[in-house]
Amino acid sequence: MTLRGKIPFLAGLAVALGAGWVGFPHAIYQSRPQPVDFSHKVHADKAGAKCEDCHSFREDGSFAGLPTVDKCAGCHTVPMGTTVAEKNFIDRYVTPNREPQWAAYAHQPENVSFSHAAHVKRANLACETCHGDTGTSSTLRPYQVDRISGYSRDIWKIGNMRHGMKMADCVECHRRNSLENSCLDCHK
Amino acid sequence: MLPWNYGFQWNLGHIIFLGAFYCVLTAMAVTLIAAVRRSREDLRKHRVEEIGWHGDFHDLPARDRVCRHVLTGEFQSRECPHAFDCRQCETHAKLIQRHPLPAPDQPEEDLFGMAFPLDRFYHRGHTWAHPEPDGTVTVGLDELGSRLIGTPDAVDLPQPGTYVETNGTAFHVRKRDAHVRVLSPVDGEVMETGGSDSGWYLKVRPMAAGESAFRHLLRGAEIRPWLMREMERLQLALAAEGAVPTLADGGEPVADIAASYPAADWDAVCGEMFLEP
Amino acid sequence: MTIDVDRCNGCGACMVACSVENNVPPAHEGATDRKGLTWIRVYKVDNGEEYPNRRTAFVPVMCQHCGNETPCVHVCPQQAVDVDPATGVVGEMPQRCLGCRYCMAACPYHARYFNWWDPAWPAGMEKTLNPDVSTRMRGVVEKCNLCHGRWHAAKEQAAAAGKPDTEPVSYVPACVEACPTGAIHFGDLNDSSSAMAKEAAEPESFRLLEKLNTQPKIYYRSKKDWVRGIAAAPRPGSGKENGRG
Amino acid sequence: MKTTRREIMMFAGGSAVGVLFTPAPWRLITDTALWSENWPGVPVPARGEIRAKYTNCSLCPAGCAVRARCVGDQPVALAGVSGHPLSHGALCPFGLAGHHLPYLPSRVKQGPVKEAAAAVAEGIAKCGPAEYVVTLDLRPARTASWTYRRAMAAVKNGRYVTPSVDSSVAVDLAKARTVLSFGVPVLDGWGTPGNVIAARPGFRLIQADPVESRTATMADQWLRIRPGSEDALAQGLASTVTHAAAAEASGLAESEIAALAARLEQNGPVLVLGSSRLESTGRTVVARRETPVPTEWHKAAPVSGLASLPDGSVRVLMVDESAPGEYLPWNAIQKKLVADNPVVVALAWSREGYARHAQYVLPVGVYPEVVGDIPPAVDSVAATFRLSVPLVPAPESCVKPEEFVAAAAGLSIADTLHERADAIYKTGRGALFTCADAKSAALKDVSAADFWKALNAGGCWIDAPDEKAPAARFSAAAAEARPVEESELPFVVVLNRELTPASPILSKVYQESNLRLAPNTVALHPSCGLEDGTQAVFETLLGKCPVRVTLDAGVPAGVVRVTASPAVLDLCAAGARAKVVRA
Amino acid sequence: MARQSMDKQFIARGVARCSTPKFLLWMAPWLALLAFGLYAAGLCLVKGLNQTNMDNRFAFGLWIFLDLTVIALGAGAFFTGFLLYILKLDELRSVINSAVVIGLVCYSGAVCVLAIDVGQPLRAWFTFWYPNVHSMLTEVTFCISCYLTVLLIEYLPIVLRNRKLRQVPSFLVFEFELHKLIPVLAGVGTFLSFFHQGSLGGLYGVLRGRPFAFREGLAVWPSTFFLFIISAAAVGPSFILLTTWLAEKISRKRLARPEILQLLGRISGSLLAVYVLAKSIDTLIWINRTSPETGFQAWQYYSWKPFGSWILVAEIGLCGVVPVLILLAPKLRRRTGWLVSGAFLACAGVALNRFVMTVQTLALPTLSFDRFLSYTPSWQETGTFLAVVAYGVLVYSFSFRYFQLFPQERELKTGAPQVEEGRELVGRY
Repeated sequence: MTLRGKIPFLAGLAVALGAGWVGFPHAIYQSRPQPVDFSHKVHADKAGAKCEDCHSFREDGSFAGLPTVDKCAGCHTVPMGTTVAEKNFIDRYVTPNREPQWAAYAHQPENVSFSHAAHVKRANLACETCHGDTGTSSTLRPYQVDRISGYSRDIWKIGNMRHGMKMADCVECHRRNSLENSCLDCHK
Repeated sequence: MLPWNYGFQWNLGHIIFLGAFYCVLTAMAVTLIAAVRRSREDLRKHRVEEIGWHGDFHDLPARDRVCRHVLTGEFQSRECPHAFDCRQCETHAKLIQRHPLPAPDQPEEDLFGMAFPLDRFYHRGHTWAHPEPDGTVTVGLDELGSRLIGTPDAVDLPQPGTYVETNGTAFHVRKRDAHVRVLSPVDGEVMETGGSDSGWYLKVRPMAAGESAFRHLLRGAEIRPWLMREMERLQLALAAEGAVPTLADGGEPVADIAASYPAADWDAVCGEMFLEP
Repeated sequence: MTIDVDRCNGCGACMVACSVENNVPPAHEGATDRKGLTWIRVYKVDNGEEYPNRRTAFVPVMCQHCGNETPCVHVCPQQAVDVDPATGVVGEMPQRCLGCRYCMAACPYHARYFNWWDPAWPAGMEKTLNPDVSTRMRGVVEKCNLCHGRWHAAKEQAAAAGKPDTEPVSYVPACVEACPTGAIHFGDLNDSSSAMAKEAAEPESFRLLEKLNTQPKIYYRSKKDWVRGIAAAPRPGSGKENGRG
Repeated sequence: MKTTRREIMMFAGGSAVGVLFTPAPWRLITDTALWSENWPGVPVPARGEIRAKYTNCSLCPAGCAVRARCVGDQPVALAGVSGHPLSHGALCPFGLAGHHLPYLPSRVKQGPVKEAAAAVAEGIAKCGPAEYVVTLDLRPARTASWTYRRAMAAVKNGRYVTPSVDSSVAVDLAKARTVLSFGVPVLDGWGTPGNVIAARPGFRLIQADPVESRTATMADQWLRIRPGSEDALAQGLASTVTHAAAAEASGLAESEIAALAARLEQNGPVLVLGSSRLESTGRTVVARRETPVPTEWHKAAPVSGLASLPDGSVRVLMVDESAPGEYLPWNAIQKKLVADNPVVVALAWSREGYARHAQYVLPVGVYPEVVGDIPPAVDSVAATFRLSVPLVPAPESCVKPEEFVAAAAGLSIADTLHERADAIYKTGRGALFTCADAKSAALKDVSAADFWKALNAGGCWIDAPDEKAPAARFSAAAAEARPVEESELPFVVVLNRELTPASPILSKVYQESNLRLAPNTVALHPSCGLEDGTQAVFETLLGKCPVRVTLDAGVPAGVVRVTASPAVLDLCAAGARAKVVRA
Repeated sequence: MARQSMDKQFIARGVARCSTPKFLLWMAPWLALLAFGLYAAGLCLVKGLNQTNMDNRFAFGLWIFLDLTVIALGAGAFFTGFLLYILKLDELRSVINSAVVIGLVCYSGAVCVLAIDVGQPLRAWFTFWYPNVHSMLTEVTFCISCYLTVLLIEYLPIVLRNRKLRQVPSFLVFEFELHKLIPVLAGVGTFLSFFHQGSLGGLYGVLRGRPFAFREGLAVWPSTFFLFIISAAAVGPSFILLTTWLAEKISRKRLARPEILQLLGRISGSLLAVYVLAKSIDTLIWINRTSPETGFQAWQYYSWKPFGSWILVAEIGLCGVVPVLILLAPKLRRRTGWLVSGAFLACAGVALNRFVMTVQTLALPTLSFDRFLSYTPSWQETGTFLAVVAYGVLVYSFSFRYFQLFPQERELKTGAPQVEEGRELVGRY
């Protein structure tokens, strides 16, 4: 067939590819800004805070996850810096003691039983292994959630890291360390 | 399903099972792709007409596919293996050499009051080809053909300059509910077309000149037995339409047969007679 | 796990505790004993005699965690059921299940339950759900996993305490904890020195439908012969069953 | 230029091929499957820190100790407290799901508090000489009960009424070698389940029961007597009537009764439950010391039974249903009300009790929302004091019953529980059990403050054993006197005591299995002619209510076993006659 | 009028078909039934399977029975294809198209019902993505979906052969080329069908928890695996025979030579004979060894009414031996009445077998303290069932009207000559 005859076909091909690779990824995710423009970097540098200072374990070994506002109030009862963001944060949350509605990038699906203790304390994994460079980020990227499945974009891929937090990613590492027994090892 | 899927193990079970699965998928895919590629090939090689005719030919009931040498009684029963294209048929060549057809003694056959001039070659699809002195060939409907159509509701003739091919469509005729394609007896380029209710003709410059170009067509002594058989078929066809077989007793078919069988499914009848199932 | 049938007084505490622990919803109004969700179900069993010879007992039945050619594991088309080689627990993964119910047909103990309805709790009661177990949606099969939520918690505490993951963790399922008469015991059958293994080995211990050779890991115990008789095939029908559930 | 159909087809084909090489279709397939994981409407449990809290279950008089597993402050699971001296770590199915009660669909949430108070005040004001202001307390001997008695003492013609008059008689299972029970569900929620189970190996249980109750099933000996023949059998055994007569009445063999009598002779001490015709022996039934109260409380109205009130004399009736107890049938109460618009206030959290009859229904907190003490159970020889500690806050709209009654009587009360705790502390007697460490300490070794703190952490005070406790006996008042109804009704009613209303999760034992006899369900012998599961009407001389029929070979023909829900108790007492007809 | 002539151009030349309104009249009730069924199915999809009367004990019900049965009946497609293209049994060319359409209808219907039967259709693809190759159901899923594709491809030429479509050159040549390659697909189809028919039997044979269904066997396959294959192959031709006969009765036309139908009956009969023999042997082994070894005495299975031993007699005797005798006796076979009733019995027998395998297996108690239960499908289940039937009728009628399902039809219309050809046919067999 002549090239001329192929043109509509190729056009269709191009349109579809464009839509699928460029349009779709935008369409599928719904983007939500974080309540506060928090800079991990600043806290790490200035306050010299380590991850576990704020993202701490409880006595029973469970992981507390995101710190509550009273943790912030420890330092930020009055503005320490000059940024508007901080001032707003204090006015909006610290003073009225309201919890900011953080959206956790790495929030696993409900059926996953992920033990930070097992990974951090026992296996001595660095936070970056799964959470990427969040710890050194100077600003919070917007939280992107899949419109259909309702799961965070980080489950699929974190920032510029090779992998995300899909089951495949967990399994890959567990296989390498022959830690894979049954579904209920990690599912609840 | 795929080696990197969760739950996949490199064990015999998985390999055999999925191996078989992928083989099946491949087989299906290959079949489809092959079919597509071949058909594109056919389209490129303009084999549509040929394929169409082959299809029709295979759909013909066995008794309509008999070899021309059955008509002449040389065979008890033989099915034509070449879809009525004797040019490639060795058997035909041999037989012709063994006892060539006697030269026609009279100028034309008169069958059931229909004139079949013997100066021309007849196609099983009721067309004739008449080689002109100037090397062109005139193609037209034979008597029975034209009587079946009678006065047509519509005829569409090919544009001059287009090509017709043997056993391909020469032109289309519509009569009542019958849409008929008339088979061309020869291949060649259409020079001019013409005609009126009395009949239509195409002037064709044949691809190949000489006798061999007409080897596949009926001539001379073959006409009579062929036509006898054709009349039989016509009767059967009409009978199937519940029409009274008036010409069983050799009664002459009227000029416009269709007109005399208003009830008949003319489409079916013409289909039978023009070898288009 | 061993269950002392002679001690069970059929109060149903295990059934309630199990449902509370594993976020099993209360019955939909359309549910019956044939469409319900009871990971552990206590059957009232009698010896078929009339008073005064009539004897009755209560038999709690949950997933028997078959060891040999586990029927449900082998039939599941998409690996939603598996046996943990480490613990021997037959685990079921509702989020992988597509609800073909083939495993239910395969299970001789009727220990598998299908979510005929979406789970629903009275307004506010969803606050009382156990965070260690995910809720299941309509259209999937579920069953007793020997309280894997508690198992996870135990594992996490062990990890936090810096214990290596090689050593087994200890916990008790909700039914064991809840049984007021202490009829249900839980332990490691592989460890031949454990009280569990000893109990299982005793002559008064038996397993349901042992002849099917599914090798359940739930042992029942009774000193009464007729109770041990329930492990066998059912008594032939009287020939005039009404067939109602 | 104009686009041909062919071109459009080509375009479509091209895009179709193209799409397959983009993530779009595959992501959509995956996402829809993931979406089915958190299907809309499937709740997601809240996460949070796991804590343990302790309290005592106030659903029944047993008051078992409870360890609550809480996420944040919300209890998500309850369990017994192992090593507890009273409940021995046991918890019944109802107790295990107690934390669901605040969310019961049938719960009372709003009520006309002001109007009720006004109406009561008015009622008290225009209360005539022969008319009474009555507080009906379903569970006596609580601190709240003392408040009611003081309040009733404070108002003119005040009366304090409870279903069972003497709450000071205790049973000593440890002493008994034989327990003869007349239809008492000894192994099925009677007394303190944990305590009964602990004592079980020590005694031989003989259950005289018309139906194959759970207790009968587990008893060492089951005597299937005719319903209503408990007294006859008891008298036979006490040989106040001949064995022959007893046999005739109970349907047992005469020899059987003789043998039983002999066995009771030999295997003393014998504890007799469910009948006052037959003496228990060997101090198995003793008078329990009262849990101490502040002396100033003694200016309180006496405890009286409903029978002591003349008919048509109650002007104002306040019923405290906050703590479930024995239910008095409404028709018995109604008789006592004055003819011209009496004031009836039900302080209830469930619509299923007197709320159906009262003209004012005030919402109250339910376990585990409210603080209150639990009087010692019948099988606790020593006096005890333990609190049911709130695990979740009660709704704003709820009233505190004792405060309402006190206010109505113009009695000002402080923190009565604390007062009483101090009064107990003053005695210096007994020991304090703390749940967190499951340890007991002598009361004198603890400070008053710690004592109060421990009590509020589910701790329990147990009186010192009282060696001189006099042997006692149950008074006949225990609802045995049955209304004798002569009628054509075919079935004799046997009541099945279930705790109602209970958590919806009890559907596991009621609806999703036939383990227990559900409320609004009757059990009949398979020969009754009705089909299993048919909707029917349960009818007595007093009225009718809809029920579901289950067939149970353990129920003899001619007997209907029915769960004693308030609706049923309004219609009949045990031994009454009834009929069950298809709805 | 214009529409009608338009419609007529799609109908093959020389075959008489009823007028368009008449055709629509015939289709209308089936369409209505289909609509009703789709509504019922929709309820099951939207509200969930609580709409059915299945329960935890009767995890499988009417639908699975339906699937097993239609797939067995649809086996005619693969088996005829196998005989025609692989074993070169050329006479069957005159029913192959009809066979393909029947196969397509049965399989697509079954797959649709399966999609409704699973609790989470959205996850159906998990079976492909994370297959557990040890599960018979996996095998069934894979094979059925593949074979459905094969049938669709085989259906394509039948469609493209349509008189009007044929006028499009690319259709014409594609049909021509594809038709030449059909034998490959027939081969693949045979392979697939062989396995999934077997696996459908294996489905129950492997249930060691259900001694009533459990069977010993070769390697990984229980005996039911092979029994199902044979029975399906046996009943397939019978069903084609039945449908052809029905089509003849309804359209009041002669569609295939009686010799062809007799030939089908013959094939069916001989295979059924093999099946009945194998089945009897299997049953004996099961009664005397397999079942007792699991602690269940076989006779007790039949002590629960209504499943008396009559069911076994009916299955093997009435619907097994009897049709074999009918179909293998040339005299009876020549009488259409006998031929058809023989074929019908054969189909009924296999249907009964599938029923026993699904329903009775689940009804019988396994634990000594659970009860014998019965099950009656809800109207939603029945509706869905009927939808499949209606769907089948619609597709078949449509294909019958517009496509050449019976190449011999036109010849048979013109009465005369098929007689001697027929004779020679008979002569050859």
